[in-house]
Amino acid sequence: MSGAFFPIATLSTSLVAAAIIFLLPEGALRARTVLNLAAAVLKIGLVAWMVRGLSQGQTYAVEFPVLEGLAFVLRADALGIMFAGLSSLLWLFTTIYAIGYLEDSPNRRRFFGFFSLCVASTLGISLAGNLFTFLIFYELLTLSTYPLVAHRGTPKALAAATLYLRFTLTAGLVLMIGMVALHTLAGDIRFGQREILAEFGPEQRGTLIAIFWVLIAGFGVKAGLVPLHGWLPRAMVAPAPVSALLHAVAVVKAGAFGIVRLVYDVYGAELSQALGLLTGLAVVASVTILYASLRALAQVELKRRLAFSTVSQVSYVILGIGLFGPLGTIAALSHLLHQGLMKITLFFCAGNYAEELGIHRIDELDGAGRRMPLTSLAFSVGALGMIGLPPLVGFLSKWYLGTGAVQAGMPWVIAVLVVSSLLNAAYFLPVLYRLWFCPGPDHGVGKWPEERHLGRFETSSWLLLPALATALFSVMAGLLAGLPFTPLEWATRVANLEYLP
Amino acid sequence: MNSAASLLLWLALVAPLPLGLLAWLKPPRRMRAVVLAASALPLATLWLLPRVGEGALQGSLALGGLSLHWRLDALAALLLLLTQLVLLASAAYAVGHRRAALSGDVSHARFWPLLGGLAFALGLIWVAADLLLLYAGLELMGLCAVGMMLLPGKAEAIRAGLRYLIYALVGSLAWLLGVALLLGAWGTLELAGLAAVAEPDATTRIGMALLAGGLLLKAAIFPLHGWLVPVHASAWTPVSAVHGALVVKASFFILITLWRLLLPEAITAAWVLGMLGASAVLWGGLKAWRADSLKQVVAWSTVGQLGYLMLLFPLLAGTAASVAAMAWQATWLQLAGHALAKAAMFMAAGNLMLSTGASRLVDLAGTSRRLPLSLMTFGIAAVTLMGLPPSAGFTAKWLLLQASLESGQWPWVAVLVLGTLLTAAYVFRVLRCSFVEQAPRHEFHPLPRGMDLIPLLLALAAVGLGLVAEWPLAMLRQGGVS
Amino acid sequence: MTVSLAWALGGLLVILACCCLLDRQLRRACLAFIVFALVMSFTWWQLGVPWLAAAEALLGSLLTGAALLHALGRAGDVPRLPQRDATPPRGTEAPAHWLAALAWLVLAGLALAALLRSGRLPLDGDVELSLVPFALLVMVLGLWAFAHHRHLLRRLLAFNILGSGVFLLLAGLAGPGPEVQGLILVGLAVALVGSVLGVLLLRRLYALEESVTLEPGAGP
Amino acid sequence: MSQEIFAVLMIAALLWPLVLVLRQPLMTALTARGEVRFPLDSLWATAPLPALLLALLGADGSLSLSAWLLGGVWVLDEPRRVLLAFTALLWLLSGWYARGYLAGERDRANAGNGAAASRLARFALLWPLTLSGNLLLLVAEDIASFYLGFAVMTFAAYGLVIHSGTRDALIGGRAYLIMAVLGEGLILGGLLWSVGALGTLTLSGLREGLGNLEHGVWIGVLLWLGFGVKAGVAGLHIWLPLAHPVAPTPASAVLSGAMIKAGLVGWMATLPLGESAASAFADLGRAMLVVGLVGAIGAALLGVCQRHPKAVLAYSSVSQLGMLAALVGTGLLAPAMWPALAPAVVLFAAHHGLTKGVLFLGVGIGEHPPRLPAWLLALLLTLPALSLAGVLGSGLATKWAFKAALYEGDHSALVTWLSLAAVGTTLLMARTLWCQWQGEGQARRDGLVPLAAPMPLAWLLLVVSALTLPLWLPALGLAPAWPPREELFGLWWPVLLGVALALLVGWLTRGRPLRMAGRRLPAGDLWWPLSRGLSRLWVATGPWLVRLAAAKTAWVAWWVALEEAGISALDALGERETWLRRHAAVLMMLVAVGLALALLFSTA
Repeated sequence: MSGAFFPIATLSTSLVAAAIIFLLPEGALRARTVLNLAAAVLKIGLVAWMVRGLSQGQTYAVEFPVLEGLAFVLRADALGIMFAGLSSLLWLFTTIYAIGYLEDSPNRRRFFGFFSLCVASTLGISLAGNLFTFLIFYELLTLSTYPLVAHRGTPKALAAATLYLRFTLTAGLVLMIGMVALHTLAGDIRFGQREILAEFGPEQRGTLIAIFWVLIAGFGVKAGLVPLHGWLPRAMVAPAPVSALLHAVAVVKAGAFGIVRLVYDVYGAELSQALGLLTGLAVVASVTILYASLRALAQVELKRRLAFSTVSQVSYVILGIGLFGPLGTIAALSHLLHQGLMKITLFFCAGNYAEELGIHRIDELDGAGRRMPLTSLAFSVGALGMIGLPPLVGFLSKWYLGTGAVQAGMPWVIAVLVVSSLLNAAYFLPVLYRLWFCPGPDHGVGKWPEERHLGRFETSSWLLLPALATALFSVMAGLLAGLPFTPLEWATRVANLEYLP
Repeated sequence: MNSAASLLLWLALVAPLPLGLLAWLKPPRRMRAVVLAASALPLATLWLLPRVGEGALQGSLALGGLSLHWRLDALAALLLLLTQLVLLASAAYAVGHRRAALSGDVSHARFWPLLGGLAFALGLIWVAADLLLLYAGLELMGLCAVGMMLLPGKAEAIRAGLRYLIYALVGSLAWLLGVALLLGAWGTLELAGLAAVAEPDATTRIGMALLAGGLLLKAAIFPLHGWLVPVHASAWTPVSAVHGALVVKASFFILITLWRLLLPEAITAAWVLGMLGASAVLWGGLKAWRADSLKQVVAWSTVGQLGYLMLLFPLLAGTAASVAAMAWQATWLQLAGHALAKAAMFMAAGNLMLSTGASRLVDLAGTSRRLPLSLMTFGIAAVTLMGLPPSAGFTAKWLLLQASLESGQWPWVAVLVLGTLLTAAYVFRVLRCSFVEQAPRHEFHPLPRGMDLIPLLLALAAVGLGLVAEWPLAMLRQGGVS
Repeated sequence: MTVSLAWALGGLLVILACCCLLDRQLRRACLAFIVFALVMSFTWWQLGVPWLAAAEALLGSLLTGAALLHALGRAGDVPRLPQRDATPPRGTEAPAHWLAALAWLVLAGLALAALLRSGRLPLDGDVELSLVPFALLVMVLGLWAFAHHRHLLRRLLAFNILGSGVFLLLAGLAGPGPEVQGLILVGLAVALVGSVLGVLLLRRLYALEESVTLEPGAGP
Repeated sequence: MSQEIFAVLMIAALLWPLVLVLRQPLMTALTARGEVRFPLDSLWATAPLPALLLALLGADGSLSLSAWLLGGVWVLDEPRRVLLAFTALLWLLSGWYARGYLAGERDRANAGNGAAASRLARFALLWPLTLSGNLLLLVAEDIASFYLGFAVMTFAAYGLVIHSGTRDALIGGRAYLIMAVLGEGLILGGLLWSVGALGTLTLSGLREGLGNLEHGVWIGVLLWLGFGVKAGVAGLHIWLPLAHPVAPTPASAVLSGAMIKAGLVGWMATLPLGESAASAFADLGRAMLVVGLVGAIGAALLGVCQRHPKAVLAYSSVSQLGMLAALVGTGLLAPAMWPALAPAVVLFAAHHGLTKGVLFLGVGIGEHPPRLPAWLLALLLTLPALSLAGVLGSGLATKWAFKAALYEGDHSALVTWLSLAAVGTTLLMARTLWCQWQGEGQARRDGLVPLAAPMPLAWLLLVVSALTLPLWLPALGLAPAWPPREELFGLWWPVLLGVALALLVGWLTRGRPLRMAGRRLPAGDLWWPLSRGLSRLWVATGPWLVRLAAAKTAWVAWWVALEEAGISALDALGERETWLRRHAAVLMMLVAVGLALALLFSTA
């Protein structure tokens, strides 16, 4: 009973929350806030329960047939629950943040409704047990994020949302074609049934390779692989919590997670390696990492720089997948979470600057460290983590990537990592310099673009606390990486499942 | 047992006629009344459904020297259920619609008998196993539909209705000509008998071609769709909903039934039909994308969506049994999903237009804040049309894609992709307009709650159907592709 | 009925159809149609289906004719339709209409030829069979006129002629059995309802917009 | 000593500075608004005390923390103890010194200067943070902790370098940061590569395995250069003379005394010194040797042309580190010698650390002379200089230590070269003292208020501890030997030669041409042509970038135009709908005919 109960309950927490939010009137502020937070906390509880159960060897799965030979499968496996844990945890923070961020702005019912839907889809993605179910939630994610990106209703926001749709819907179709082709070839493959494709003979290799790249093209749009990343920087017009969600938890991650599922749970790392797919992935990821870092260097808007940084960072995950061997896998999986923690921190902070001081451009940040020390501290933690400095989680990812590259016989990847680190430093350190060392309005130089005093502290505590919490998480997850249930430990557990019989 | 089931079936089929007449005399004022009165019909069909699973229910009616054959198999029963549900929803909606939009318009009462006639005609078409019965049903349906379309009485409505009328009539004659050839050649009107004796010789082929011409005209398949969009422009919302959801599909149903009986191996012609469908998808999508009034968008979308159904022809002709089975299921799923979604969409669009008092897309600005429910309904319905998961449209598209890939008929993959993209383009054009914030404030008229609820339920049903598709499809498979 | 009578009736029907369809004087055309319907009724009688003959006389000739004449009449307080079709003639499109009609004719002819060659038709159906070519002609004339004319009344006439052609063909091919009678009866009823509805709408349209065609721009 | 006490000491040593870091904002938050608190209180100055205690009291041992990063292993052994001891001592006394040095800032802050107050707060925050990084890298045995310590120290020290916020400070800071980031990148590359290949997580595992790795020598090169940035390897040293003069004097002291030793520690921790390594490493050793000597001698030549005493001292650091690099290179070249050489290198590091610290602090003392007799002050300033030159005290012991080792290993040529470098050192020292003397004279003429308490006291203590290093170092396990009497001349002649040269040059020029040279050879030497070249390159690529951006814009615009044209074409196509509508009847006929044709001719 409980095997089926938990996945469904986890999924429906946010679905039900979304439905109720849509039914509540716009003015029901308190009820909505309570509902949002209660659902988020409940979801964390459910996921935590499943984590506990999983480590004790229980299974959580539910399925029913949708078509002949095709089922809707929800299953909590170690990999899925890892992603679910990330999204439910970050959902809580983002919800808190969004409540503060959208104070006194219109259309909050719509926002939070789709927000919940978005999280429901992310959870569905993480718990999906086969490609078909994955696709269902993947597309649902596209749909539920559209209103969030278009939320402001300005021409710019609408244009960005349209561009977003063009990319993602087309990608969804490509993905669907690939999945149907795979289904035609091999039937319904549950995640983890790697033996199905492994048993195909050499005459099917070409087809398998072609389908793989079609699927990668489909996932690559959301994962922001160059040259399919064009929507991402434009989507920055969305409100900050949406950007945080898009970049750290939901959309970009969904693409990366899809590739993880594809390689590890459908094709299997061995087969992918044998077909020569992993090297291709690593090359694509490397190009993306370097290109996006260079582009980030040229941005003058804070959020756009962060967006290109996301493009670059998410490809670390792909790079890790491309490195055959347990270390590369650990790197990929842990970075999936690490990047989420760091990037969400950065976006929270960027939102705080925009809300409290009206800062959007990097050159307006001069001296903001004095005015908003805690926010700036959190931002610094995120930025240094992105550069890959210990003890932040970014360092761990880089560590496993580098060592995994050597293990996979691709030491050139280390050069990519080093150059990427240097570029990261080149575009984040100047920001930090401006924050902490440049004299700004609080030193009597110039004026904040649009200063507001939102709270008792440097800004509203709804905005401040989530940023601090995620920053703290990204420090602790790095500093104490050896503890059980940290991202790294859990990733190692999953990688062992993949590579050990 | 069997006779009881037959009796119930015919009661359910005929019942709309007296109900419609009753409502004509005493127009209902509450949605509840309509729902209470008519919900017995789908319940009856639901009761019948498991009973047709094992074997079709069939029989004949003697009428003078004539014997008319009917047959209720799983497909017919499912279609009947679908028809009853959509009509029930439209009827309930119509009550609210009259209250909100047409208070004081006496001509509204005429809607009811026409609706009853339409319901009877559609039921007749689903269960007919006989060309004469089919003909009668087709004609009754056409006339009722025209009548309903004409109810608003504006000049544009009249012109469009006239066009619809004369083309429908001529289409029937083309169909009758084909029937004449078939009857002359094989001497029977009964479908089963025809299937037994008929061979695909020249007469059959030409007869089918003529018949298909007429039916394609009635089904508004590209390039014979010209009458469809103007008709919807001024029709009442519940009428549009019924028409877009059901009426056009009856002709398709007849065509595919006859085609499979008489010309199962005609690959080239099937491809021609498929190509027409593909053109319909593209043309309908294109026009819907470029349309600038809400109702036109929805109407054009019907043209496009009907094209998907036509892909069944090439996928059935000369393909492997598994492909044919997939395509078969996909088409009916698509039809059902589209029926529910299109009805919902017409209603949602009608609500939006009623509330804002405007019909152009640019006038939708601000609706996402003021009329979120209607817009949401529109969006959910659009999910099915776009074929995004987890809707019926998605599941159908999945099957269609799978069938196309498995049979190597690549062009349809491209059609599906382009069609989906175009659908997304026009749907999101509407949604985009609704998201615009800086626009002059409209007066927004409040609507009865039921008018929001009914399309929402329909749209959710269309979405949910995608997830529970296995239930009807298993029944279809049990009935066999035959 | 003898074959020669069938020939005579068939010829008469074709001529009447021509009169009805080619005349721009609408009243004359309507009268021609009434006569045409009467001849049809006579033909049914001759074929031994008196019920059908009566139905044709009642539905086809009397009621439909009355309806058509009503369109041109003065009843009610709506403006009266012009008595002459003044729509401009089709220019370059006319040959296309002819060609389409011809193709249709050839197609139907081919089907009939194939049918005859197969020898599956009842052998004693000479009379009915001899009506078939005329039925084809009438039908194609009706079809052509339907595609060609703009005036809605003339299109309604064309539709009725077309229908009669199809009925005749039906009877000619399959003999006047109960199925055929059923089909024709339904067809007659539909044609009547269609015509009545069409006429009423036409009058309404003319009253509202002074237009007698489907194209919004084109005047009477 | 029990394991628990060791663990407590170890953790306290690393944690206490961090606690002090956290204490700063807390105190600030607790201080009432308007009230100005001097953040460098005496508690603040105790930051390195636990580390010193650990070095003095801690027995050899290790502490493993499985939860820490990738598994932390912190070790205290003999070389580490020495390094830790002198590092902690230098930090302690420099910190104390800073309390006096920054008193001026305090006064300005008290007078309501917000900028000064925030500078002070920043200094108080970053000083212990840098210290904690420095300490961690010394005791770390696991690579992650080591890298963590290295990075924390490097990046936190940036704030110390640019403390004053002047233009020079910013340039120095920029040079420091750019080079540091480059170094971090190289180190990261080397570490990842080697760890991936060896699968080890500890430094000793790395050191032992590296020698036999297939591409080990390239990893070695990466690590050499990466740590070489910190250790001022010739060519990569350019940040040193730029950053040291601009930093506050106590920061310069720890920077030059303790922090640049991190590079040396890195070499010693990662390169396969004393291991039977692949022959390629001998080439690497040769390269290190040559480059080290070039640095040792070249830096001396560049340094004597400097005018600012701290710049001269910075060059001296480069020169000294060059010698150390040469010694490490020798260790690679001749692994057998390393066991004998290693203590000498550690001793050298400790000696240089303390002595250079004293010299830097002395610069501050010279600028703000205390109430001491001039001769005493001069003597106290000269003694460390002589020590560094190797005449007496720790310098003499150090020099003898490695000379003895080198003679034993039959590397007398190297000894000659090192002696040449010692001549250079002497010249540098002479130049420093000269500059200081001039500066002090200037200060006395200006009549600056001499500073009291912490500064001179700390300096004096450091002078003593630096000079007596060989006396107290045995307490930590490293017992340097004094040279036998007959070797003294061999050790002194470079100094004598240097003094003679200095006097000669001084007499010949009386300062003028050197000033000219100083103008032509500014501190940071290569930095200026490099930065000019790079900025010229940037200016040159600017138009290309603009063109690239324009091309991209044009590309997007082309697509947009194409899309618009396409849409209007589609709209025009859509107009055909009227035609379709009008001819539906004919179309129906045609569709039927077409279908019939398709049906008739397909299978016929």
